[in-house]
Amino acid sequence: MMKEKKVSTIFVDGAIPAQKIADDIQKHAGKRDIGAHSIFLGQVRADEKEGALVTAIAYTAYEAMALEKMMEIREVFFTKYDLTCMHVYHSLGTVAAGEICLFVFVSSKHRKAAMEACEELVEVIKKELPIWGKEIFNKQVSTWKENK
Amino acid sequence: MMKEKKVSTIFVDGAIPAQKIADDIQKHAGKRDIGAHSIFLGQVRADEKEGALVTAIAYTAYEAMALEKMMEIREVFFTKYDLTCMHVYHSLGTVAAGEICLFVFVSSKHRKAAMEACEELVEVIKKELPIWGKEIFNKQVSTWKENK
Amino acid sequence: MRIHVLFFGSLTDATVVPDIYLETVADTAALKELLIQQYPLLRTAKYFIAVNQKMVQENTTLKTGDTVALMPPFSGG
Amino acid sequence: MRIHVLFFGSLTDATVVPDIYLETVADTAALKELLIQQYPLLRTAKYFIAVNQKMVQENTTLKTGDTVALMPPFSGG
Repeated sequence: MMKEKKVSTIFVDGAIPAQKIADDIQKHAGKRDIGAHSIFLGQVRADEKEGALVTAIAYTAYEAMALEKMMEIREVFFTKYDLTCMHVYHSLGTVAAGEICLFVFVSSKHRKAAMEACEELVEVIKKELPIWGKEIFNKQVSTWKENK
Repeated sequence: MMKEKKVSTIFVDGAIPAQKIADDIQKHAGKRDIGAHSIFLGQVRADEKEGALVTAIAYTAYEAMALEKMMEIREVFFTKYDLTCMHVYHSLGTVAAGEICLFVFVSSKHRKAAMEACEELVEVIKKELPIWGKEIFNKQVSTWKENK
Repeated sequence: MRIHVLFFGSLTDATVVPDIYLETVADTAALKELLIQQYPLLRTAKYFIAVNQKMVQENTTLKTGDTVALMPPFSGG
Repeated sequence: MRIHVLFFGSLTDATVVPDIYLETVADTAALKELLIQQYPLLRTAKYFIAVNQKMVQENTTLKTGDTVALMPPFSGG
């Protein structure tokens, strides 16, 4: 099976548009050995904290290290799971509440591999990629997010 | 929390277009209490069986029963998981190899609920909805699929 | 008495028609026997039965207006 | 000797600048002490260190041209 392993940036300037997701799905329409796509989308929530509302998250990253780490993660996942393709996109800069900041797209011949890999990949991204989100509130304060 | 429970058809005539998926994602852009979308797409594979290649699957269903069953499934899932929305679309009629026949879309405040519910929902759909796929081959034969 | 019988999936290879109406049939066991006489290929077919869209495992009494569906294992998705 | 030091996430609240260049610093332990003198708010900050994009847990010798990143807990996604 041909496995797609080329490296490219995972970073998108600002929110990830729904149209990008559609375009990516459409690109895989021709691939006749794919039986399952598993997609995860992270969306910025308008959480309330001490009376203030999150209006956006501003993302920054150690880009060079994140891309190198992402290459390692790809290698591990293509070894561990029977995948056809794997794509990850993360926003940099400001993403407003209600907009998409993370797009994970895993394809496989069978559903189990696609879904398990997607779920694990989301956890690994949050845990291992040097990316930081700063919550912007509607009351002139902001705090740094921390993944649990 | 407002939970969306209105009933409507899950059936789509022919393949599910990528644009429909984008449109559905876009519809949830305003919902500021959603933190995670988990999407599963089933795509028809061009499997080879005894020298013949699957070129399409023709889907039929006991539509009335499938919709009633889907209502029950919704109730169970909204009770079991903390979900914001849940959408299921399945093709009827002919879907060519490389095209999408199943679109499952689950949204939640947190990623765990969205991903777990999506994974279980795909299994339940395959096991409990009265839908049948007939594989169409490039050599004038066809066989009925059977879920494992 | 009038029962609507629906055939799905691979069963229509045996029955050709998607549905029939039957008069006078006491229960699902009698219905199965009757259908095998009419469509001999159904004898070896594997299927579930739903009466009025509810799956039934046991033999079930039928009444006028009931819809009985014969359904082979599902293969959606 | 010249070391490039990068600050990420909440650490830039303490340092204001995103990066600095330092001369003569033997290892990551010495670097941490030096930085606390320059940016007192770093004393209580929680962070990981990467040397040339690789995470290091132990004290690590530094050489000319190294890039050292100070990274608070990640919060992507």
